[in-house]
Amino acid sequence: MHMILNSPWIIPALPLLSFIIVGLFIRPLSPKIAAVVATLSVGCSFLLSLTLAWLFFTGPNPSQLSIPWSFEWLRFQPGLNIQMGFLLDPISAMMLVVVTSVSFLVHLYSMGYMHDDPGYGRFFTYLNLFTFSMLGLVISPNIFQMYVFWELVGVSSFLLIGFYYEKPSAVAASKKAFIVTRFADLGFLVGILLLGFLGYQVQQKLGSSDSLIAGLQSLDFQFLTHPTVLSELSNTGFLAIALVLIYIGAAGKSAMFPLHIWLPDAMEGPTPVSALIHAATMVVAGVYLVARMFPAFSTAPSALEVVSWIGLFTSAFAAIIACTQDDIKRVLAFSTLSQLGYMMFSLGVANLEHPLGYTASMFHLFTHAFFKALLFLGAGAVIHAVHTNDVWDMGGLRKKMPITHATFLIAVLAIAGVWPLAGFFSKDEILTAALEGGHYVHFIGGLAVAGLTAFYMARIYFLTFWGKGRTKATDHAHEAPFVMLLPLLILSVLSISAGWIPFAQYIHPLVQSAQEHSGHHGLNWTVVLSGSSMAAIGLLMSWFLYAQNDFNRVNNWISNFQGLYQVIKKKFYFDEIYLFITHKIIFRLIAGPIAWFDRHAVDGSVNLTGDAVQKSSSIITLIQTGQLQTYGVWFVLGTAVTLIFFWMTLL
Amino acid sequence: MIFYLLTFVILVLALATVLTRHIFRSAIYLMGVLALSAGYYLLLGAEFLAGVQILVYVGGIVVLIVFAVMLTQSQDLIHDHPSRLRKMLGFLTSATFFGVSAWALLNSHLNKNIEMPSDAQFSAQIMGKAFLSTEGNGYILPFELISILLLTVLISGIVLAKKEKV
Amino acid sequence: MLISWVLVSLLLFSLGIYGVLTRRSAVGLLISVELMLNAAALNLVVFNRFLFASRMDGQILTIFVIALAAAEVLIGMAILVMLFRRKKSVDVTQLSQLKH
Amino acid sequence: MGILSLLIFIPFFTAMGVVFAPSPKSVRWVSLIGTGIHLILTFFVTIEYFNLASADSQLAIQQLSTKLYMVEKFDWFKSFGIQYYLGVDGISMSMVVLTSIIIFTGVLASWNVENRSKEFFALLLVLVTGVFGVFLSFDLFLFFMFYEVAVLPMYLLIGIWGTGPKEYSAMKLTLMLMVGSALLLVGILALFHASGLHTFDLIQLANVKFPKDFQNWVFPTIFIGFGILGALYPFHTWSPDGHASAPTAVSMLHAGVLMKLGGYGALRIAVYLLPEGAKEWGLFFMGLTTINILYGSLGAIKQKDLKYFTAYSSVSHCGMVLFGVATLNLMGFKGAVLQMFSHGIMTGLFFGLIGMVYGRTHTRIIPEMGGLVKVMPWLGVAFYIGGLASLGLPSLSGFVAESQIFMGGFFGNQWHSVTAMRVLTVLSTMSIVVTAVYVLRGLGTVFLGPIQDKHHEELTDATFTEKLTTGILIFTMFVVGIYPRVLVDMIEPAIYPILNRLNM
Amino acid sequence: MNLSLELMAPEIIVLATGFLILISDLFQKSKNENKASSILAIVGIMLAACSGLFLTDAPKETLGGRFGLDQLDLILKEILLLSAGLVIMISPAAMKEKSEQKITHFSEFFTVILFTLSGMMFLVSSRDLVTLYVSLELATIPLFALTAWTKTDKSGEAGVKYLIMGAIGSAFLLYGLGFIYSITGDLGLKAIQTTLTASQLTNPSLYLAGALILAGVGFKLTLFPFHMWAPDAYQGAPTPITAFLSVASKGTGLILAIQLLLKVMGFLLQPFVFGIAILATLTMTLGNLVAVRQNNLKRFMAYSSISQAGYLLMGFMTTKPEGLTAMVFYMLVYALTNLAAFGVLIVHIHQTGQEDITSLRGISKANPLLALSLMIALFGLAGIPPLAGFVGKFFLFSIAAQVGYYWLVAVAALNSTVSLYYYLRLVRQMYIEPENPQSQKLQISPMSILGLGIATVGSVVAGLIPYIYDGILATSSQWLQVWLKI
Repeated sequence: MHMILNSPWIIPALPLLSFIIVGLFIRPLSPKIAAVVATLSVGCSFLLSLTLAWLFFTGPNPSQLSIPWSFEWLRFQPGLNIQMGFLLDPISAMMLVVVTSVSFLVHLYSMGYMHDDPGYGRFFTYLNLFTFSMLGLVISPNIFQMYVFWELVGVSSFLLIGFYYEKPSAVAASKKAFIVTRFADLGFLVGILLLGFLGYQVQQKLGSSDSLIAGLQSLDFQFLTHPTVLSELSNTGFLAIALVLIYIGAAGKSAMFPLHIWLPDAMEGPTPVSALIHAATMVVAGVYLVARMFPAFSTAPSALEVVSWIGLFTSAFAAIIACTQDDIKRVLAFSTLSQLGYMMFSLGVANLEHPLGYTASMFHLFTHAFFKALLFLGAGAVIHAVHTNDVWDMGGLRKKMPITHATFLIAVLAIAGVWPLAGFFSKDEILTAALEGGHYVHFIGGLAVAGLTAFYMARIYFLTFWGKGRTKATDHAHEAPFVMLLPLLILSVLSISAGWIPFAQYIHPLVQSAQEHSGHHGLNWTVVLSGSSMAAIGLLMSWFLYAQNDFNRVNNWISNFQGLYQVIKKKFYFDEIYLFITHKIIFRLIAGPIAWFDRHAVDGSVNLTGDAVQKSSSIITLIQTGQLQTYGVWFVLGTAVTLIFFWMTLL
Repeated sequence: MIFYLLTFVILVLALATVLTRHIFRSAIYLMGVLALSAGYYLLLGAEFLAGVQILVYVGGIVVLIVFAVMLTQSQDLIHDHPSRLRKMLGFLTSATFFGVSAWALLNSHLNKNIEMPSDAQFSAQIMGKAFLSTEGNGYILPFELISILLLTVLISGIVLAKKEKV
Repeated sequence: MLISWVLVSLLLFSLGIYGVLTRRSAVGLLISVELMLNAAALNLVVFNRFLFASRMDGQILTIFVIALAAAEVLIGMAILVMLFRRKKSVDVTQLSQLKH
Repeated sequence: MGILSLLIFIPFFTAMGVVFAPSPKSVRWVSLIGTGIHLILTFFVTIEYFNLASADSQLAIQQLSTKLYMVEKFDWFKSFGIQYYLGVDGISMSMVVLTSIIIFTGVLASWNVENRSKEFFALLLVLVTGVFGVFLSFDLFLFFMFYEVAVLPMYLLIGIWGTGPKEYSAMKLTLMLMVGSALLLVGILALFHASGLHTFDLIQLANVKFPKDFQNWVFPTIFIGFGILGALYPFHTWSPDGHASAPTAVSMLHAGVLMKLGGYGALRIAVYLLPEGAKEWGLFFMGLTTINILYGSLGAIKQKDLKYFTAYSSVSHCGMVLFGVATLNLMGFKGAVLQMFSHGIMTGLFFGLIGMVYGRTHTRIIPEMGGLVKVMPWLGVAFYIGGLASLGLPSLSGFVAESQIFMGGFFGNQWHSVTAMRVLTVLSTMSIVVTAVYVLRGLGTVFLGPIQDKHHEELTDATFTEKLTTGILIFTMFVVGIYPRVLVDMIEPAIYPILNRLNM
Repeated sequence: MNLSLELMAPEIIVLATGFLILISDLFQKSKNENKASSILAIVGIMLAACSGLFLTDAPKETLGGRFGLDQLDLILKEILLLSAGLVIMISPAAMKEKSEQKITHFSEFFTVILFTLSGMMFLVSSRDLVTLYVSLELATIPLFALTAWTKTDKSGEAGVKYLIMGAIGSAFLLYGLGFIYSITGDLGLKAIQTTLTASQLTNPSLYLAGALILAGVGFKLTLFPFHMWAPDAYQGAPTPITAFLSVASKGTGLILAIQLLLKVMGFLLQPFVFGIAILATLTMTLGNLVAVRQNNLKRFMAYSSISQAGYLLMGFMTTKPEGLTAMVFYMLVYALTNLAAFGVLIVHIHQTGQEDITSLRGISKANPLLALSLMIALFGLAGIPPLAGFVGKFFLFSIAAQVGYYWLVAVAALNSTVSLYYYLRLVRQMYIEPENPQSQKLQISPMSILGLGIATVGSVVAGLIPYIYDGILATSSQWLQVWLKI
């Protein structure tokens, strides 16, 4: 059993192997076998990571960070070598389990969902590539390797979003996703460069004195989260800037406020993709990065402030927009946005003294992965049935699709934060962290968002499953096939039970000093009461507006806030602003003139020299008049001038 | 004294050769100039040279030129008066050349009022010996070369000037 | 005095140049060239007489110059005659078919 | 005839073989076999090099003068101090491998050149002989001789087999490169005469400490001389026109390999022999190349023609090479050589693919094409891999090189103001976003979306030779991307002497 | 009285061949049969060249110090013999066809060429002003006649122009020599050199003499203000004579320059290096710039040879052996490359009758080998490796660098880039432009092929094998040791 402990690289290697084999050889032969092989490989790595996590958490030192395996990948400078390896610590074990499990379920689900799609084999190869790169990202022992897999994850999401390459909108969405994340990665890269430089200088200074530091490279996480190093770094003054830059990378990937525009459009991809990538795994990479760098963030409180405020704003902003969206996947996308905001600001409110926020965020990440995946897969089943995304074309599917309805209801309750389900516990932890941390504004904001979440989730629930079928498609909707229902059932079980796992005991930032936390398990009753009441209000409100099947009440509400409603529906026109900036300003006002300048000015000057030679040669040829006597004049004058020149040099 | 007289006449004749409109007259004036320069040679004590000058230059070359003038007599060029620009340009160039060289010569080692030395062992047989002796300061080699040159010139002259049997 | 001889030969040389640069007829050109060569030869004899009376190198070179002048005139006349036969004129200013 | 001379003259003998080849069809096979043998030989030479070099890779760090292996040295113009001096170190080895791959794939890519194919292949092989000569020669005169041999066949290749305004661009290209070599000639002669020792041997010249003000004017002359070939900013205008009208294999070879001569020469001669001059001018050229990088990538966004699009992107990438050289530190140099290698492969792939697409759709205008991936999936995927490599996706060679260069630029050196270097580096890192924009925009319009032109429907996918060409190039990119130590171990020992000379 | 005439063996053989041809012409039955006389001429030249090889021991003088021979003179003579031989080999191609450009009177033609050649060789070994001047005239005057040989309007005009300018040139040279004589008194070159080194340099008449001599030399070497005659003479003359002018007459100009400027006034050059640099720049820039727009092939070659004279002049900037060697080596390389180019041009011009650049279109299709050798020659002239032109130019430019004139090296390099432009214009006509339909196969006699082959192979090989350069360097350093004691 301990084989997996000292050669854990098998977990990411399996999806890679199957990606290569399936992609190059099996896919052209038969898509069916390709799907099976792909799913099996992810399944095995899921089991392996489960056993690894089990062994790790029940092992001798459950919170001890270790790098069981690594090899030297790229040498920058003697003190700056990049090791490609496997880092094992509580959050990476947890993430391994989350990624492989959701990925395995999505593989299963998409066997059914993508059944009659021409690109069936191709879809599974992309999924495998994504799983490999996500696993690579999770286990990376240094920030550079994380950047490497960060980009690979970006590319696989680009490929998956643009899966239906026939549709121009899908192509545009994938391009937008990649470019926005690429822009964020620019910040990330500059952050890495700055951090590398600072780290290198500190390593040179401290390397002689402390043997542990001497062994580390300046981009390793162990180095960057080492307390003495951090104190050294913080008084260079650049640490905050570096961390903010890195946070830009995280914000891009987790679609925080300014860089969120790509996530709603990413819904162009097939639904299992949205479930896997834009709910459970990729978007949380940003949170994972901040968590990984948490000790550094906590030594630079200003960076932490940035994280918390952007997190809060995004969650509120997304929740408001979610209430007005009609497309079921867009609603879920915005709900993911707001939940991510939750995780971010819970990290933001925490620091090394009372790390509850850190644990709460990881806990919420864990639970959110399951019920959000469930929501997406449920929505997928519904779309599969009625072949439309628009909520207003659905309705009354309760009777037609009972299991989907049941699982969807569990997920809605979970996300709304109703007591027994996972969402309640993790959201509650976050709110207590905010309250106890003294961040009252965050606490109140969190509460409001909880209410809004309950409202819009219930809204789409009632609109899809309650009331009468509004279009004839809903009449002959039928239950999804079993291969799609099985993952739904598993996920619903997980959504229920995930809450009960004693998270606090295992996940806390100060890995080295594993002093036992006081039984933090007890719930803070004020938070419980306020959270549940907000959830209840939200549910009742949407029941009141949307369940009775007559929507005039809603319409007259909308009519008197007509202007505001439209603005929110149009997502505050951010997409248009970005389009304006890129097309009008960058393309027309910068790239155009440069291309013109190059063709005319720089090229022109080269042609100018050519014409100058031609012009001067046509002038000089004229002195050859053909008249013999002119030659004579040139001859004699030449001698005279030479004589004068000789004489000049003489004097 | 004779020198000044001779110089005056030569310069007048030279100017005439250069300025006359009729080619034929200019040939005659040239003959005058060459003859008088033979006089110069006599003045300088180079009798043999004067003789050669008269014989070859005046006798041979000028006669040849006269023949050429006769042969190339053409109506449009009886009065050969060059364009004003050509004259101006010619004058300017030759004047600058003259001025610059004169200025150079006047400052040079020649301008130290060197009188004509009295004795000068010029004699024909030294000249003759110089032409044919092989060692010492004999000039047998140029002598042979001149003969080859004249032969080549004759051959090519004939080839060029003979009438093509069309 | 030596300088006056030298100046005379220089003047003759310059007149020859003027002749070459202004004459329109090719024969006139040849005449002026003869003038220049004669001036140069004179120059040599003058130096021989005034500066190096003991030897006769200058005069020997002058004789060769005379012979060379003869050769040159011969070739010149041959070409001019050939040209005249074809173009019926020896006007140098017309001879500008080869230019630029 | 040592092994290195063999490396240089195999293409030449193949060219001779091609001239006397019986039928036009066999011409392709002769040149393929020739370049194939060359590829295998290069492979063995690399293995041999690794055995030799691994022994003293540790002490390379303190070395002052470049350690050469498999040296061939005998006098040529003894009275003038010129020798036939060949040797190989890490940098030249990597470049020889690159050139060998590119010429092999170049011959494969020009498989269906019918018009005067004998002369075409002969000239191509002569050009490559010049390039190999440059990479392997360590005598300045020999270097300069092979450098000009490499430049001249371009005129005929573009002039006769090109498309569009071929005479104009062929003439412009040749003249601008010749102006570059004119500057180079001045530099080399200045070095030779100012060194005092009567030799052109690069290694000995390096020991001479040239006076400071002498270096201050010779360094820019040589750097700009090489920069003109390496598409330095104001002198890059020949590259878009030249590549647009050159036939596929020629632009593959030219952009892939010839432009690397510029970077290689700048590093090997300008920086190695004139360290003081490098310190004096380093920051200026770094600024210039930053413009080069941003200008090239921004210029590529609006390009309509695929070849101009790639030409501008290679202007930007070659700017990165020179940027790396101008940073004057270990990572900058290593990144420059890595970028030379990776960009060589990348542009080779790009131009090869453009040739194949052009062969099918007979148009290179981007808006006119659409949805081609449906019809030619292999070419589409290969194009995308090339595009992703050019925007620096990890696991592909582009990223490894760019990260080294940016890290080098960011770490700076002790002669220039570090903040200025850092600002310039950040500006050039922006190019990864702009590159992403134009690559995805261009490839998206050409390959994805619905098929625009209905008779693009029945176009065929890649033939076997095309698959082989793209396959080899993509495989190399992945190898370098996934396991960069293959190249880094080869290059690093060769960089240290140049660096130590700077610190001396 | 041991008249060691064997020193003059090469010259004597050449003269003898000349007479032989003249006599053999009497027994010639058909007038247009040139085979016999050309073969005779070539055999004669080959004999002269071989005889020269046996005279390779220490430098000697004879005929009372009028005729001297040392290693360098021998090399120069071999170069002259080589160029004249190649011209004679190639010229029969210009004698067969029908156009009025046809060269008649072949035996006289060859005789005159051989006599001129002997004049040039005598100039090389002349050791006093009289022999120098007479052999110079022997080398120049027949060329006036040769230029007007085909008796058309154009060649007549060219002949007249060349004659008059030649006459003025020789008059100026004579006048200059007169003033040298006035300073030194003795006509022997050795004596002149010793007295000049002794006499103080600030004597203006010396500078007048220098300017006048430079005019004479400049005329022969087609330097800037004195080059005006060259384009017209080259264009008017029949093509073999243009070749002869551009190679042999330029060689004679160089020899004259070496004799007068280097041997006699070598030590004087030091203050005038800047003047020489300016003159070289003017000559090459003029030659290159004007050639850019030339459309007539012969006039094009005229300007190209003027620019080459500009490069040659750079050799005079130093009195170290490298300078002289670079010049002599470049003269050899230039002769070979130029004759390779002219070989093809002679055949093309005289068989198609057109001299325009565009007439070259399609030549690469009709006769690939000829086109290839013309291309190699043009690249050689432009100085492209691996041809000898590149090596020659490199050594010349290194002289300028040695003296510290880096700006001149840059100017010369840029000039050779401009020259590459107009050479490529020709290559473009041959290879890139669409072929004109009536470009027919040019027949070329085996002897011309041999001549062309030697020239082309020579222009490639001369650059690669090092012994030529090293040999010349050894001889010139020894020569400088003898004459200028450096």
